[in-house]
Amino acid sequence: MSDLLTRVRRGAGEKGPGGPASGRPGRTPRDLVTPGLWLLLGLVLMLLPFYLEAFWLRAGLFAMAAAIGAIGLNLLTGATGQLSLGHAFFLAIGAYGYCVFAGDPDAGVVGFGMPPLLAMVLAVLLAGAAGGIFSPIAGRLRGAYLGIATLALIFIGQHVLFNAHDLTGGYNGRSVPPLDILGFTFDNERVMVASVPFQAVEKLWYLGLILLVLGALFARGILRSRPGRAMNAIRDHRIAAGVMGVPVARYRGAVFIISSMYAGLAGVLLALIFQRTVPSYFGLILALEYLAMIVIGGLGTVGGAVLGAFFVTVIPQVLTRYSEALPLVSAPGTGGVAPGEVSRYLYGAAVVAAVLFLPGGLVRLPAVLRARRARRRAGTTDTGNMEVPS
Amino acid sequence: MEAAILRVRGLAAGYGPVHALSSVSLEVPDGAVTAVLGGNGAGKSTLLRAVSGTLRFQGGAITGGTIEFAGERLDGRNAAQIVAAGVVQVPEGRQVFARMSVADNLRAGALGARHGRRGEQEARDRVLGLFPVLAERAHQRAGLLSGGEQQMLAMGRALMARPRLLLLDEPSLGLAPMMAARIADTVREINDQGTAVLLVEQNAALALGLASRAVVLENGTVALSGTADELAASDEVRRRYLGVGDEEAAADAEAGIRAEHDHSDGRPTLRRWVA
Amino acid sequence: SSKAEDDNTGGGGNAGNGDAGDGESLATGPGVTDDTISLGALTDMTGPYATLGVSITQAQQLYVKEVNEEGGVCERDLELTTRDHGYDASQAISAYNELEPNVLAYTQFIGSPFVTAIKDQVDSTDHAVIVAQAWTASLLGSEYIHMVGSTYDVETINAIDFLVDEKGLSEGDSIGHVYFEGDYGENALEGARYAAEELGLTISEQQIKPTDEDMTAQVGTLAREGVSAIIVSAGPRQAASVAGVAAAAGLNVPIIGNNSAFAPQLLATDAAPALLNEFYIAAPTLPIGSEEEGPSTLAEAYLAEYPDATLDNGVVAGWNAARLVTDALRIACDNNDLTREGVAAAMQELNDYDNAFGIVHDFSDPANPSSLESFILTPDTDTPGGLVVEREAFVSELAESFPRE
Amino acid sequence: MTTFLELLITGISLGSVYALIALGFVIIFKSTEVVNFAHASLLLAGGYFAVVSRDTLGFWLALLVGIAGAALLGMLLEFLIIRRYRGRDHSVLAIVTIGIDIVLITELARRIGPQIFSYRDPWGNTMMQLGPVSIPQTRVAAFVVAAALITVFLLAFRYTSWGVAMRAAAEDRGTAALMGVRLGWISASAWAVAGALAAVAALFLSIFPTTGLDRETGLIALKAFPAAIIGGLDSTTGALAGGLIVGVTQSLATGYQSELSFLGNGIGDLAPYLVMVVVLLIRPAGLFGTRELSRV
Amino acid sequence: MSHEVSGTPTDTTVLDTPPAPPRLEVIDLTVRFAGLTALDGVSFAVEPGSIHAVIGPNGAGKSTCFNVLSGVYRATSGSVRLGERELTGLAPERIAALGVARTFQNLALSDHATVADTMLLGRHRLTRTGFLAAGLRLPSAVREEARHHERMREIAAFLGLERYLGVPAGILPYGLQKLVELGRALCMEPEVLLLDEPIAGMTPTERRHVAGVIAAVRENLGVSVLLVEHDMGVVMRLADTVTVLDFGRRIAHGDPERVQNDPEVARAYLGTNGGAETSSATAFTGTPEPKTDPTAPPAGHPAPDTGAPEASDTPEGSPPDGPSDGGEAGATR
Ligand SMILES: Nc1ncnc2c1ncn2[C@@H]1O[C@H](COP(=O)(O)OP(=O)(O)OP(=O)(O)O)[C@@H](O)[C@H]1O
Ligand SMILES: Nc1ncnc2c1ncn2[C@@H]1O[C@H](COP(=O)(O)OP(=O)(O)OP(=O)(O)O)[C@@H](O)[C@H]1O
Ligand SMILES: [Mg+2]
Ligand SMILES: [Mg+2]
Repeated sequence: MSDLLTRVRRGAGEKGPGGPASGRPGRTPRDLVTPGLWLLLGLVLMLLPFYLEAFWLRAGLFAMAAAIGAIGLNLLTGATGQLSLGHAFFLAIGAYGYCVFAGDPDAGVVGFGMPPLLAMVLAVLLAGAAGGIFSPIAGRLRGAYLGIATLALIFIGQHVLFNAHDLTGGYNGRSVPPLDILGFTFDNERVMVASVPFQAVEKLWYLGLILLVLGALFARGILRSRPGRAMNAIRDHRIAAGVMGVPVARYRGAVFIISSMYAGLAGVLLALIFQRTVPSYFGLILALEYLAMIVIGGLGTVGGAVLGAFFVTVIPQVLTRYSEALPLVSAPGTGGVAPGEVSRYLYGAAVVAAVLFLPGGLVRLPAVLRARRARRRAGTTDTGNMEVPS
Repeated sequence: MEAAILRVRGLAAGYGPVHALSSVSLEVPDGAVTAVLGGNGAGKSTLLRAVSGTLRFQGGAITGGTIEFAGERLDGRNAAQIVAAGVVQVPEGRQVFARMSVADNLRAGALGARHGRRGEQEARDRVLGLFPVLAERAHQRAGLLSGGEQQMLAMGRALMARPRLLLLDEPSLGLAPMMAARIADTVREINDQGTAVLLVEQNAALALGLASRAVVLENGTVALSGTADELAASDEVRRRYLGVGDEEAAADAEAGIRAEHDHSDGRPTLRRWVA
Repeated sequence: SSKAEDDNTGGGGNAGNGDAGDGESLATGPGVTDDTISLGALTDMTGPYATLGVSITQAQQLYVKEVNEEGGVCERDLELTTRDHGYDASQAISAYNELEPNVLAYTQFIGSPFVTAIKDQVDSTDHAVIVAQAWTASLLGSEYIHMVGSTYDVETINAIDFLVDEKGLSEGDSIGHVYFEGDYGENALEGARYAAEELGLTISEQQIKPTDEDMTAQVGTLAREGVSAIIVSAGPRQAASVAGVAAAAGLNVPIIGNNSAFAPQLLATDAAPALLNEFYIAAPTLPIGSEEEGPSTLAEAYLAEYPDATLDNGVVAGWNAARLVTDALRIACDNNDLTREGVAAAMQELNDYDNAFGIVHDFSDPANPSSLESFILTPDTDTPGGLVVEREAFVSELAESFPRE
Repeated sequence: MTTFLELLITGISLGSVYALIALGFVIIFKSTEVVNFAHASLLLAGGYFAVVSRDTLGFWLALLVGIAGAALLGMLLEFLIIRRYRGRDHSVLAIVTIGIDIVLITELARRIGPQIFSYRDPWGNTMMQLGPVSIPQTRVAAFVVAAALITVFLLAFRYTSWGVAMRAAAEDRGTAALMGVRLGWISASAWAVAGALAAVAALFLSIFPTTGLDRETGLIALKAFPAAIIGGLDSTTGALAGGLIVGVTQSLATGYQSELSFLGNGIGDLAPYLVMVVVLLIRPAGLFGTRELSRV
Repeated sequence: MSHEVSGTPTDTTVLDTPPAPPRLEVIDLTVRFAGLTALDGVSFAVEPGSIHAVIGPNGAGKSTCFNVLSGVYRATSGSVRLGERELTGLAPERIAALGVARTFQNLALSDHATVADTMLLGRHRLTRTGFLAAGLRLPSAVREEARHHERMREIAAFLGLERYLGVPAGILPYGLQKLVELGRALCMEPEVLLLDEPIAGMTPTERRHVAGVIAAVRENLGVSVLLVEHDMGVVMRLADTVTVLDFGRRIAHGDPERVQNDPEVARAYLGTNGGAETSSATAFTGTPEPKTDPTAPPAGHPAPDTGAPEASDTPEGSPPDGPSDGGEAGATR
């Protein structure tokens, strides 16, 4: 092997980023710290319902539901490179599907009165099926064309939601039957746990956590192994992916379906939190918010989707809540900039800033900071031509 | 040595944290061909990009040193100004405008130079004379040309600007022997018409055959420099870049394999995989 | 510290501490302290209904200020906490729930889907009185959720009655109805269909979206169908476009809109001539520009407080709603029951309630609107708020007979 | 038959306004490969600049201010944001423009508040008689202006160096720079042109038969998405065709609403999207768009 | 050529004689693009386990031929057979599944994917883990991943890439990137390996290395190799058979010696009367004076009609006889 290659090797070997599939060196202290941190985080999350007021729990739940949906979108847009502006449509299918399947048969709107857990599963499958119906179209279109074609889904969806009164309840939506798992109902009935009253939000909190963790692990599993590699290959070089044996069209279709199922699950969870589904919610703004989430958080990664979802959903709530206390923000009706406006400025700007200054999104922030610190410590010594750019 | 048209002094450049060039100095005499040799990743393309002001499109920047062209500083100017000054680069890997027609690619080549319609027409005639295939394919989309055709287009496009200094980044890459020879002829022809050429080539034999002077870049710095003949005679260059002179390997594929095997890094034999 | 509840405050949250200042035992609920009564307002100041939301909110803030200057209610100051939800479901529901533990009642809630969304929760657990800023029949039926004035269906029936009585429509004629998708338009359409059937008229339905601003196609269709009048259950811009296009196309028929189909800003646009010709608005109150005492004092006070603001029907709606809640609070105070149930009960007592805006309301029957009466208004450039009364408050017989399940 | 004709003409006149907006999309897409979701805000901004200066400057000058303002804003966006993007994936930039749009629309809506601004244009409410059909004079003006502008840009793209430079820059900025293309100027000019066109569209969208400019006016830019896609995102001819198709579809679907009632109410707004989906099924790059071709 | 010298079989015990791959046969293959015939009735066969070179001037149709073989383009007429199987008309992934692997003339790598992930992509056809198994991390999936990871490391070690496994492919120097592409193709455990200019743009040392690798691959694995390369030195030494294309037609065929001395080949391709020892290097250092204009069509050859695609603004129908990629003409990125 040429010595040029050897030189290069020196630079890279020292501090390869250790990608997912690369050889894993022996455990370093950092490797042990991380599981500890995760454990701690898990514990804190488990305890939150005992301390946080319902407002924050609800905000957290919205964020969890959004995170599930964003993970799905990130599989599609981030990892496979298929721009979708129609995610809200699949959220709506999940939400309304659940209501229809679980709904009370005698309540004026169509309801099959199924056990809620079954309805939940069916709603997710229904969303997947809807994605499946659209996937042949998705498979044919590229880039911006696909993005705008999915926009049609939003408009079709809204049209149906407003018009199919029997199914959807029309403009004012329909109420959401509470989830019930083996006789335990996630409703507002107060249950005392350690003398803390548990109502719907507290109960749903745990459901949300479980679904989010499972959804995240599942997506991570996909991304880090065979299907994930194929998806990335399709994004980066479609022709090469095909030549390497990846059935491109089938994969694109499959990812579309999976992404829709994530959206469906997020929709069900949202419906359970709202306790009512309203059509106006599932509009273009929502779809754009999901895109903002994955860009702010980081395209193509599970962590990015989760971080972005929390950023986009929690910021407006915080700003609204503390509108009186924040500088520059004024309470409604007093003139000046309203909190709703501030949060829109903020997350609009965050999208721009994330792309321009933090490519890779919020998930990359720790790595970028660490690299910067390391560089500062090391000065600007030449570390060879092959140093991995951060 | 004639007056240098391009003077690079103490040039340092990098891509963010990557340092690609450090204190590179060289001079390109007017009206002559100067070759830059070096292995993969030695910084050859970086040098050309620094001169043509296009480093920033790869996320890089000049971090030190000066570049002077015909007595004027180039560093700090933008690419368009550099083209206007008469320095034009043919980028590595051709980079034709894939979705534009061949004719429009050539028109694009004339954008930066201000020679008027007449000048453009003359330039076009010259280019089409050099590469008749471009006339045949005038309306085809450039991205659909074969590799060699794209290389011709890239050269032709650069010549449309009628440069005083032409920067060529690996023009023979992927060319059939005859085509490579033709490119070599073209370089010589252009040079004869008074255009100075800074030629980056992996194919050292080709480069040294064309050039009057050459430098060898290694690891981002100038390792050797001298006249082409001096370098061609140097053992180091012969062994590393001309692929000759290593008595054992002797530019022989089989010997290459043996050499690899004799190496102590012990590259294993690949066995057939059984599922 | 954890949210663990002490045993003595556990339970419904409406028990409250009994030690009211004046010695008598005043029961108090959430949001009531020794010196304040907290009220909530859920508004849209950054979304599609921002125009309405700003007027309503400012009027309510003004009202609260005036009440407090006069000594408050039940020896307590009113405190109005406003949350802007930007017409977003998650924000609206969050905001409702955020305020819920801390307020006694809501003087404002914009967005009928969101009100519907929390309706069950209000009826079953929260019991907070809410005055909704949407006049759709779907919100009826809760003893806690109220609207001031007739619903859109009734309003539309009254409007058709006006057309028949005074604009010469008769059996066999056809009316165009341009309406928004969603419950405002659809509720109005229900009224229109009922009236049309009863009167032997036909309705030519044109559904539009809030984003449609050019009514050429719709009016063209109506013109071809030879309608004798047009009802607009849409926003001000759509109404203006309908009027403008109809006038330009020579379709000279009366046009009547619901309360939300007019904004005084329209009179500064090119649509003004068309609107001043044969355009009417059915409304559940006197216009703000009326000479009557209620409107004129409000207009004066409002402009004093917000000199740059526009006087529109949102101001009236906001003021009336705040005033209604306050009056209910006063009754509840007299009843020594300043709990949510107490306020709800007080609302029921308001069965002959004159809010000085021309119509007497009855809030005792949750299944029916507080009034079936409508004014018919017409634009007028010289009047503040841009509307004057064309026909005094009346109830169409059809509105009385309109079946409500 | 008259009905159909009338709907057709109404649709064409409306469609020509959509075409103006779509043309802006297309120019930005052609020169920077960015799908500009911030077009709605450019449109609203152009309108806003014009209407707020209407009283002091009079109609024509105010219109000029609107056009110049939107052009400047477009250039500014390009200069401050689009140009700073280092990555290669243009769909990420599309999402960036969504971010821009959110910020700008919020700011403009806040400034506009509850007002409805009138241009008080010279055409007024006059209708023109075309055979049996009467249509607003403003729409005839819109059609003429749109057709003229589109022809100009079609020719410019094909035959001027500006067009060549723009296409070169769209493909590969780095290589275009090697050709001496002044990249900054090129993409800034594309954004400026798109802004200017949007401002022109804003004018036609807020005068008769529409009531005036208010905070919601920008939303109409949404109609230009299907228009641009139906025509093909990189085709100026396509922008015109797409705009007209969207306008006509919408007008016909609205006009025959009662016949189409089985599809639900308000099909008029949905119809362009349905047409778009059908077109894409048959031609994945729109009617006039170039199919993306590449070789390995 | 003398492949008995190459690749010293070090460990004969594990080298069970590989089963011969099926014969690859190209029969009368024609590919036309709107108005341009890129391949015109070309026929040749790749004998099992041989190295077969395709050479020819730029634009002769070599890559086009590869694109048909790998399913990226659809042939206008003619057929390609791998053993009994007909390849024309199959989608790329179906062809890959039959054991046809290729590299690309211009790199086709993901910039951000690590070398390891890039190479593992090549294992796609050999692995089964689907979305469900991957998402749930089923033991079968974990086992499969580990096993193939192991093999991927072996191949990387064989190529000398093991140090870069964790590095994004995009930041490697060109030569290494080409090697990664080769590694990715080898990871497919191909029966037939199509190499499109595998050593273009490399230093002499790297060229030697890669040439050695190619010889060793054939030797160790017994795969057939179809090679497009302009470095005549390497072609002459590696190839068993050479097919020469010019303007889409086969102008010569046979063993390297013969082909090199064929005057037609010298005229159309080599540009000299190329002696047997002509290496790419010496071909340039001399002052070759092409006798004929290499780009002009040879006498009697119809000039390609270039009424091809229009300027970008016109609708472009799919050329009726164009190549197809899942129903669309041309390849699309
Ligand atoms: N866009 C880039 N970002 C980061 N690093 C880069 C970039 N381009 C080049 N480099 C690094 O800079 C160094 C010099 O690269 P350069 O392309 O100048 O080499 P070269 O001599 O032209 O090599 P080759 O013969 O492969 O073309 C290499 O280590 C390379 O990895
Ligand atoms: N998708 C396509 N559409 C139209 N023409 C094409 C397409 N692909 C290739 N061609 C044309 O077919 C001819 C053969 O191209 P090909 O890439 O096969 O040449 P090649 O032999 O590989 O040349 P090189 O050695 O330069 O790579 C060229 O003239 C090229 O322009
Ligand atoms: Mg280079
Ligand atoms: Mg080729």
